[in-house]
Amino acid sequence: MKKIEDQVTTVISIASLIGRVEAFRKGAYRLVQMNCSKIGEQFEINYSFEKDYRFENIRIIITPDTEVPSITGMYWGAFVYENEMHDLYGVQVKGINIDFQGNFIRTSIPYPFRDPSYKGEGPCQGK
Amino acid sequence: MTYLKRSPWILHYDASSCNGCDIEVLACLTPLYDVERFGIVNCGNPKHADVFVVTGGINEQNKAVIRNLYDQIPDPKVVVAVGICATSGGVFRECYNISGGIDTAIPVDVYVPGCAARPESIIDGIVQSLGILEEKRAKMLGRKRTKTAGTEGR
Amino acid sequence: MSRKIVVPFGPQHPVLPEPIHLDLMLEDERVVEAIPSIGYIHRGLELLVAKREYPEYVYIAERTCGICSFIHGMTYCQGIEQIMDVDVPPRALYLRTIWSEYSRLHSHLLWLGLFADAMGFENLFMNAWRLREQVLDVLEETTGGRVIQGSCKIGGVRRDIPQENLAGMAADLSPFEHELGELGTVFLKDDSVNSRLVGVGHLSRDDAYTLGAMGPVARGSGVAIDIRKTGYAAYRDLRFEPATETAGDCYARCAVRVKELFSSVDLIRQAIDRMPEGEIEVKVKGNPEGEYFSRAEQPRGELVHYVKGDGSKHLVRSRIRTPTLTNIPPLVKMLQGCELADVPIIVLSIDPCIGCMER
Amino acid sequence: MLVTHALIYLLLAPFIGGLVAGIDRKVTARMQGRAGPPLLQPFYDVGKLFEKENLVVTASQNVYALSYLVFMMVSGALFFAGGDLLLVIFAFTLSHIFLVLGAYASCSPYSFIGAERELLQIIAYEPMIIISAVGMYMVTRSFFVAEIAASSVPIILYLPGVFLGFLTVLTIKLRKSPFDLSTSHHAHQEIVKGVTTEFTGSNLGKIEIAHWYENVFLLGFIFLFFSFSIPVAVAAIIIVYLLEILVDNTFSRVTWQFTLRSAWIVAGMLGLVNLAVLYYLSGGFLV
Repeated sequence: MKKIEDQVTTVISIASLIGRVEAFRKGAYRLVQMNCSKIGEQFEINYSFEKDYRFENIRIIITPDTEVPSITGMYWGAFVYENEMHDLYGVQVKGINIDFQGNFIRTSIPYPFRDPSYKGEGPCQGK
Repeated sequence: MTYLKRSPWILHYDASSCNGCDIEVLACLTPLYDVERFGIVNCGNPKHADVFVVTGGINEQNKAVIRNLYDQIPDPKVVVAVGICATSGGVFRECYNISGGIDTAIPVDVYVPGCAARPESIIDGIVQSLGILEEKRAKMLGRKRTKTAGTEGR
Repeated sequence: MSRKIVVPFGPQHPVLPEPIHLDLMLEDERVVEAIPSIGYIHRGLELLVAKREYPEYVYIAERTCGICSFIHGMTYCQGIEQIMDVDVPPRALYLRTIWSEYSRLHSHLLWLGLFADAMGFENLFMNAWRLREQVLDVLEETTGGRVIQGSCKIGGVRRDIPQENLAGMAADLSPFEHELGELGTVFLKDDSVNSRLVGVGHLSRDDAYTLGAMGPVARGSGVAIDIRKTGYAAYRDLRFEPATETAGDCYARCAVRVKELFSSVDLIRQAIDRMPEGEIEVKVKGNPEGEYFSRAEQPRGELVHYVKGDGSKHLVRSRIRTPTLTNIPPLVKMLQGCELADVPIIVLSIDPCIGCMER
Repeated sequence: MLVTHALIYLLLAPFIGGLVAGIDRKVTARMQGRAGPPLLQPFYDVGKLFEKENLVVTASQNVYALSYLVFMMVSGALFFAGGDLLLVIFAFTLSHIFLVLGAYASCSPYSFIGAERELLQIIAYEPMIIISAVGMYMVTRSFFVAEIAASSVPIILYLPGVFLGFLTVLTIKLRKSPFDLSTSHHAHQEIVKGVTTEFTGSNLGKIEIAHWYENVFLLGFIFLFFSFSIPVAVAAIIIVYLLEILVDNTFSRVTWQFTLRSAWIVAGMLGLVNLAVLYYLSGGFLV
């Protein structure tokens, strides 16, 4: 099947994160999204950028208690994603411009995506 | 003769619905379904409402909001749970943040099934709730009468 | 009278059927600061990937949002198909395009209605929704569902539209377009509507781009990004240009949506004309292994479904980035310094879909 | 005789007012392509409100709601009894002040803002109503409604500008778009229900009935402009009301600044210019 678009993902170290984001900002890329995934015992954080429909993604892989620098200095609007990562995964982000202190998405349990839990499926009627 | 059945004003609240049922509730107001024919008005203010229409399942955040809204509605009042999420949590019942249907927070009088509930069934649900509203009023009046009768006796 | 008061906007508010909560700091009736907080309809549905097998998860993905449910389902399927290298038959892609555009019509008309309502123009609200019922009739006729269609699946679509019905649909588009024209004129030309929209909630082109505005919010400020241009589904074969306006105010965003109504009708016509014959689905075997950022243009802007599989029946991660989330920072900017009376209009002008945003 | 007029007003105005409201809703629905509620719907609504529990934030709300109704009845009764127009206007304004006080008493942000807007509206329409009264005095040389109504002079011909100005503020008073700022009969509203947000049950019912009294009073005011011929006056009232419904359906809501500005500009331009011309003409006549 024809690929819709090429998506390049580069894994980088947390130390070079700010530099890379700065380069994207200077290159007039827009921030598409940021997200965190729990893979095994580690968190993968994706930063996706786009310019003229060219999609680029950088990724850092961290342990759950690593502190991540905020990119809101370069991309003001990133606070929604950073607060979300904090509220759902408990990723500590340093220096967010609008820090909701864990009140952006109010959840019933703290950091629910860190150790996912479910309401058990009760027995169906008649079973 | 009672006027309650002829003039139900609804208050609509979206608990954690996906919007599907919400827009169907709103669609009931518009020309094709036009529930104003039955005197139904979406009043948007709990203090004026008679019928509390809730869509979507309950989560920990909106439990208090729903109870608060419910308490603000003057008696007699009925609750209509619209859509399968409001009935039992639906496809989202296993989500960690969903604690189930509306009946886990406030008493529900009519359940409207469907995902998303069709406008026809929403109207049917509201019309059914009017019978219950009437019963509740009769009970309320009865209570008042026995109270006054009691004082007179003393 | 320059006492500061904090007015809670929502969660239960008659203008928005959905609970968004804003704390508005007011000085008289001027908004000094607006702080959004969300979470009233957070469900945590992304976690359900661990409980549902990947073909079943389409149903969950669709129910992220009841307004643009079809596009959510399609974007998720597209992501899995890209990972698994599934060759979706062209007819299925065209059907997806048609349904996507009908969803856009229904969503924009819904929005125009709510927008009119926020301005206190009840008649216009009623008429926009009356027109919307025609779109819903088509959706119901072709998929069986009014707002949640359930017609998309991994590897294609569930239902075909017979050729003669397609011809009927195409024929119905002309009178529909005429009525759209009448409705659009009121929104764009009526003085009392204009007095509420022009110059309200200004967002500059630079702000729109750097704050990550998408969809009509970005296009209203002159940023011509439209993810349909990446050519997913059948869009690579169809001719269209992103509708843009340069003013960046509520009027511009409204004008963009009115223009898009016509471009959607045109896209549906083109898709019906070029509809290829053939199968509508392929069997999908195996499990996804890999990852993909599946992107699509929702009525509200760019939707991203990030899917990652590890070769088992259950995905490792599904992440849904909805256009409303990315439009929140621009909204905060727009609200600073506006009048209380304009708050509902400005909030609505980004077409917030809280159900999607909080998932 | 005049006392009977007042009594007839007190007895019949709620029925006429409710019926007018019913026709209003029906016509509005038809304009929106809907079937609309039954004609007697407003009566069902008010009947229901009296069947409901009366929840109040503070007990003073009961007093304010009742005062609003009573003063509205008094001002209408004074008017139909042929009393002094200035006194009528004073009582009319006073009744609204009670509504505003009732809204302030509840301490809810929405009714607070609604109350502020109601006050602004009073400021916006008050000059025009006084100009109307002065205009009528200039034509008939009397502030007494009975004498104005009895005069055979076609007042409208002398006061066309004042009449148009009065129609503008009538939109505010009937709580219709584009000036439905402080509260609205339609569901969706930027400030929920504004002044009436915190009134429930029988209190809301009283406010609704007071609004019916008010509408009949305002229609009576239109009558004064056409009092030379009863058929013409009735026709004028019907046309004016239908016009108001049409305007309601073809305008969106405006901001309070715009309301204040337009009400004053209209009052200033149409009303005062009209009065000045009249003064000049009559002055020339008399001398």
